[in-house]
Amino acid sequence: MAGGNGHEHTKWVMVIDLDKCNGCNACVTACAMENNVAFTGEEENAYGRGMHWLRVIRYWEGEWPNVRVRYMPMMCQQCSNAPCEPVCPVFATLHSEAEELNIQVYNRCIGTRYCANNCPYIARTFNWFDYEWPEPLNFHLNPDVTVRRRGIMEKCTFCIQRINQGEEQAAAEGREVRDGEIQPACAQACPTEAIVFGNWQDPNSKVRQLAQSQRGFKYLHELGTEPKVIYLASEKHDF
Amino acid sequence: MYGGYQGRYEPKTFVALYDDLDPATQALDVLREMGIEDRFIQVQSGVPWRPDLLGRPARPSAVSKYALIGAFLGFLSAIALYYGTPLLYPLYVGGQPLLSVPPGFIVIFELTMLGMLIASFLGVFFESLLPPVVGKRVYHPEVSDGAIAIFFQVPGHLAERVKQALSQTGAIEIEPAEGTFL
Amino acid sequence: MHATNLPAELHEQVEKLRKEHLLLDPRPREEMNRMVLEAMEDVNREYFIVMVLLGLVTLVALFGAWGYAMYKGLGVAGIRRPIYWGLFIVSFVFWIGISHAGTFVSAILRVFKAEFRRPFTRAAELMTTFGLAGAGLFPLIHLGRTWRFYWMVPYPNQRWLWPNFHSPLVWDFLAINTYLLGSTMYLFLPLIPDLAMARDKSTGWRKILYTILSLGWRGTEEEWRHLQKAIQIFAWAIIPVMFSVHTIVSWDFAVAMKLGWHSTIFGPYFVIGALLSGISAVGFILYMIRVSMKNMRYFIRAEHFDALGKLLLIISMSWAYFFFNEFILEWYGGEHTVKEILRLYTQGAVAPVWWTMVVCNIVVPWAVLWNKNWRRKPWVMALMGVIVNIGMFAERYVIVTGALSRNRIPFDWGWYEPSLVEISIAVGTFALFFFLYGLASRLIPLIPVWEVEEGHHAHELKRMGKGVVVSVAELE
Amino acid sequence: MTREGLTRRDVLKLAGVGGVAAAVLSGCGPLAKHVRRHPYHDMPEYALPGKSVYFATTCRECPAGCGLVVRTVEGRAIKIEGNPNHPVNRGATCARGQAALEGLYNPDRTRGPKQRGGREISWDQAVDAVAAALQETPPEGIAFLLGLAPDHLAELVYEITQALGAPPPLRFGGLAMMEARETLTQAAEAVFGQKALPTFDIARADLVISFGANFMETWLSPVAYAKAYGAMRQGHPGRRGVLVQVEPRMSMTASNADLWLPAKPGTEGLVALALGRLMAEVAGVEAPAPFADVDPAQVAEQAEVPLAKLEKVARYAVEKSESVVAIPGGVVLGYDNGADIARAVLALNALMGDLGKASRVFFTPPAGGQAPLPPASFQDVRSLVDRMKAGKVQVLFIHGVNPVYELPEALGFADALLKVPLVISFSSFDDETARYVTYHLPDHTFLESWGYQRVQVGADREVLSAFQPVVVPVFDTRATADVLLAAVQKVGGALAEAVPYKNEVEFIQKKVADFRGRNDGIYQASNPKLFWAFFLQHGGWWTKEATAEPVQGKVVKVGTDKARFSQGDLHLVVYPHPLLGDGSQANYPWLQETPDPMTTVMWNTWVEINPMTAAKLGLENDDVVRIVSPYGAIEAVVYLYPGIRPDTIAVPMGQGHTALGRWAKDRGANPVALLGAGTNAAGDAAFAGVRVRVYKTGRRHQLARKENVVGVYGDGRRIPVTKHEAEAATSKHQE
Repeated sequence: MAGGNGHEHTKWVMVIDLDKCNGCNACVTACAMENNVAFTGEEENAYGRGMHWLRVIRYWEGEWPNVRVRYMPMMCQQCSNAPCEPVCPVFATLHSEAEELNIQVYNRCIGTRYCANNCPYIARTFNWFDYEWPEPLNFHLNPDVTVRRRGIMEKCTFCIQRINQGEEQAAAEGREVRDGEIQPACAQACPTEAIVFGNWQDPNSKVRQLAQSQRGFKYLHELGTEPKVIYLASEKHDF
Repeated sequence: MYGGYQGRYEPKTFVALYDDLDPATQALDVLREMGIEDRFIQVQSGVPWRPDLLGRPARPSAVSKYALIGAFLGFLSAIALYYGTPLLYPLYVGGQPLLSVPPGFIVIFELTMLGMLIASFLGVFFESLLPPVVGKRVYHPEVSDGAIAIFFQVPGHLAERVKQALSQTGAIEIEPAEGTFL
Repeated sequence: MHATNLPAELHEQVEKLRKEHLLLDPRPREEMNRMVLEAMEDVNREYFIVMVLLGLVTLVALFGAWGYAMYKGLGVAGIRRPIYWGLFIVSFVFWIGISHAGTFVSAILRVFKAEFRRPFTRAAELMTTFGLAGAGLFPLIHLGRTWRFYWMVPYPNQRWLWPNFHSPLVWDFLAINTYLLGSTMYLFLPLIPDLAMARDKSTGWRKILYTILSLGWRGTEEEWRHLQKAIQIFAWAIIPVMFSVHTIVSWDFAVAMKLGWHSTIFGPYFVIGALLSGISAVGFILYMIRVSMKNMRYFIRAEHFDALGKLLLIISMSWAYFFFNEFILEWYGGEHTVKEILRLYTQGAVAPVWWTMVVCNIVVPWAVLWNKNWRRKPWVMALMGVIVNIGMFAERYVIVTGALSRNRIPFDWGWYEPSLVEISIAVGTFALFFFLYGLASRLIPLIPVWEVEEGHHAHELKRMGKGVVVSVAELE
Repeated sequence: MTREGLTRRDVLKLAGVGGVAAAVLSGCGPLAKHVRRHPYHDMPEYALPGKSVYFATTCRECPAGCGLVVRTVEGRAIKIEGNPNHPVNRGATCARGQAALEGLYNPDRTRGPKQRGGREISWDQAVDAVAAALQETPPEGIAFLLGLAPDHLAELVYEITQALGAPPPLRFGGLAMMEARETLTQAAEAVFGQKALPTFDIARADLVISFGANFMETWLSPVAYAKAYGAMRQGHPGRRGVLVQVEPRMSMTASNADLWLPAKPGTEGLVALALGRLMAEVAGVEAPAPFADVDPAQVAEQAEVPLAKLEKVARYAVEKSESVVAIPGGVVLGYDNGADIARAVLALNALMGDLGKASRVFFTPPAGGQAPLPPASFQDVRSLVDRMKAGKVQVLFIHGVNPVYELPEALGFADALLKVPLVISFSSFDDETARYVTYHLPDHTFLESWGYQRVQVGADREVLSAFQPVVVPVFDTRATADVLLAAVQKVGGALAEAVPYKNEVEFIQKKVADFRGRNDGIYQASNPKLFWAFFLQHGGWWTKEATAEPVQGKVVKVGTDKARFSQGDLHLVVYPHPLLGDGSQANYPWLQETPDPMTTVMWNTWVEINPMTAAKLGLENDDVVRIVSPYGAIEAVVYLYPGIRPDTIAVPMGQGHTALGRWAKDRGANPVALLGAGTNAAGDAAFAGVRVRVYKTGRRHQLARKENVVGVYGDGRRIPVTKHEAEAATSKHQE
């Protein structure tokens, strides 16, 4: 509970309002800039080897002229029952007890890519090569985020470095983490405020309130993965 | 048994070669008739002959015991690995319990089998005392060509008599042999 | 033991039977020894050239390409999002399948005392060992960071961090390990008497080698008794291990939350598939041995191909049964993504591979193997070995890469094409397999002479009425 | 808060004082006028190793003027975040803003002052050259071509040109061309009586009818509009604003619309009039003049949109909406009747007022009462080119714009450049224009710069948004303002007296000094130093309260000329790439790598063709086609785009660079080459009046897409991907 003794577990949850999301992809760039996600160039991307941790899925619906588009930002859903975790032979991806997140330990990863096959959200990317940031482009690399080398998996972390910093800051000031204080890069950048991030255990948090919505759903919830990303379905007014 | 005797009573080792099972069993009968106990006789052959076909005492092989012990050790190591190591560094994955039963069967099965197989394999060599580390053992290379070699130990003074009796049974060759039986 | 006291008028029948059956056509042990050793020591120019070529191909295509992939990163392979497993895993499953040949021939046929197995148990067991050697490489090759492969091994370390025993890959690791060690020991045990034979019959470096390898085997009653006991234990124990290995390999796929993989029938389906490819590969190898090595026409005869052909037909039918089960139940379920996967298999881009599988694994075997005359032709069986293995390779290709290219999110579908590096490594493993096999064929007696002789002793021709029949004594 | 109040106020309340805001306050480091690079053993007090320092500044990747907070660690800029208190973007950023660090640290930046031929020169020589140019050239022979940002430089240059007696600087660029700002300004003057860019408060509108305005991509102030869009959709419990978009090609903005009406190009104005008439009919009011002149049925037929849909929209507007906003913009203003269309659409807003709907149009009050130097129209640029061609321009200074790339070849800017004896570029990159220059004197990127931007649109109050350097300059670059001021001092005399600033910072401090006296700002300062510190710390100055008030327009006359198009088979829509904008950021690898929202294509130029048209032409995805207009030809890769009229194709602007850097060069095609140099009545480019022919080349090029072609066009369409959304409506998830 908020204002409690501070020993409660935090449970970080993201709410994405698909009715607000306009598909602009600012989150994609923000994520890449925060998390040192490598760019791979045209040929590699044409081959399906983009490193995007976050992608905005776009579907065309209908036929001319009643064409519609739907967007759905899709990233690691930080499943409570994550299918990627048990299949890793070396515990490179596992559940962190502190943050209740699905974490990827780059140093431990040996690159079996089993987790990626088992992820129903196709949220994981693999470092096919060593990617470069030609100097001085590497100056903007975030010192809080490991730069990954070839042969390992990576994925959205809910910007765990920000969560940790925010929690440390709050602890140092002897207070609870305030709602909205910790934001992953995507939520922070989102121009339409479609992405909201917060602590589920805080009953007054914005995510908790938004999740009450009738529009709320979890993607592929029937698989029992218990994702920590809650989508709010988009509405359409039919003319 | 022969410890007190000197010189001509000293035991001597011979080998008699046969090319077929029947004369060989006959020869074994002869040896027994002449008072040579089974433990002073060793048969070597290029194919395995069942003891009852040879007329030799049948003893069960201890390899099965090795197998059982090995299986048990494999089982224990599986338990240790599957139910022990997660406790050393508890890491939770996929919402699964730290210690669960069904996947344990897989680990237990594999390691039990592995223990059993390795132990049986090693059992063969421990039980047969192979490879020979010290001493020379009796052997005749004709065994590789399908001969049945009967090695026997007789007190020196009886050697000639036994050789004579065996030559009646159709031995291809009877000659002195060197080395221990083991 | 051979026929005695048969009247002269049956001579023709007897001759016919002798010509047909190895075990009714005894030759002195000495001569068989000589024949086997002669085949083994026959290192001629052709052999040398072939081996050098195979060695070079292994070195360049397999290890060279592997080194390149390690140096550059796995991007040199054709895999891409979302098809994270490609030809490496396909080859892995394929070679695991091949490795089922030896155990099946040597263990199951031994347990059931199928006498025709005798001359080629070793040839098949060698396939197991070398098949596993090839298969074992792929989990390493396919790692993004091969140099960290040992993190999958449960070994004590200062952080007390052990492998994740929940992971099918660790089960895999354990199962393959058990199977590789088990089948290698199982290869070695019956080999000891033959190594002793070689020790007694050879000179020079071979003598030294076999002296070491035969571990002082003499053929005493004790030794035989322990050896036979151990072989018996192995023959029984390795069968469940064999089933477990391919079952667990199938679980790599079946436990995944991946449509097209998540199938309860995958265990037995994969085991049968492995037997199908393994048994058919035995036919191919026996043909190769028969035509390329001296004196082997005596040991490996039409009867063996005939027997293998029958086995193959049965297994092909079983495979078809499982295949049909797997397909129709998924199709009937009507889940959208699964239907897309099946559409991809049967009509989509994967269709050529899928139909190759159907033709090679069902149509061709059924069309050919019912015919005894064809079954008895070694080259036909060799060809069947190639065809069925193409079919089985195609099956694994379809399952691994086809299923991965369709998922629940159509936005992220994909398509896989193997890259040159992957193909090179896959081809390189074939070279490795044949290289190792070629090497082994000249280093260890390929025919278990003592087992053949035992078979000779066990078989007898008996007059019954107007004819001659075979009677088999139980010697084991 | 009153119903009439402006939405951003509640957004501010929601945003609260977040963590970033706290960080801003700690970012009071550079009180010194110039940042210095410190060795690690002698770090300034604020730069603790391992500790982040945040600096507030303003984004200059487009002229909107969004406030940024840049996280720096040990003297390196690490991450760009939105300034949560900034009235324009309220903490949000677009992809272009996010990627700005890749401009700062771009390895292909111009690393120092250069002469033609690439020979390096010293800054002293550079200043001498500029001084000589200012001194020795007759004033009417001096021309400045500036971009839309930054405003402080434009104002400084304006003072210099005034002192010299030279023509005032022209502000223009590719984005300005696509936005047709002059058209909109003139129409606003006619309808609302204010000669400025109107802001449409969509956040609290119940119905937004956008005529071509791609307001969530690049148009005027995209982040502010996106923020408002989010609020419009779900910002007010129980009320969900509805968006209708009228344009031939479904832009990203249109893709979010509840209804997309692909009207025939050039008829959008008629559609607006028809809608007005229908609304009046529904409301039972007699439609005023321009609306009464059209027959909706006839318009529907002409525009090829279903009349029933128009009627439904009209009914929704009248019966279900308390406020309706109609926005003209984007491609719709690019026809040669664009000025009429703008008037028609704005008149629709005025009509709404007559129908009793609340107005949602306001004008951002200019900061300090001083409007920024307005952008030039295309017409103005054309006359500059004519003067250059005629040899009347002896010295041309270019800053913040890359005309050789951004302007249509038909305009002949490159040829005209050759006629100018002395061209000085201040570009940070070796861009296309830099090849033609005599001197290339690279400016800092904005993250190394001082300055300010007067927010012109998108904010509900006066905003003077501040730039400050967040890191020391990476290369041997110098602020253009400093170069000009140094030259001015070198020239001395009357000029130096008229422009008496020692350097850029002093100029800015003088300019912002007046705001210290204001007591409606977010902070008060007792002395100039403190004010300057607050100014930088907050990322600018703005008023505490929103001061913009909704304005009521009046229905004006609207011409009904038909749009004229060039010869060709297919209409061509050229639009700024939602990520690369006008192409000035094409060398930022992550902007190239970020998938285009609509097509998910990265790293190349595609041409959007309706699948039906493609089938007719025998084209498939990934075919390379040659697009030929009367003015030029390009080659681009086919993308089968369901959301475009079959008689129209569209190509994004932004690629096709022949310079600029390793990631931009020789990539894709620049569709500006296809455009003519014609203008509409307001003097803006008639860039949408082009028709083209498309030829198959027989070659193929695989586009880098994030999507899977089979999945989204082929088999995947059979999978009901939205079934979970449907389910969600009935079964509520439980935690």
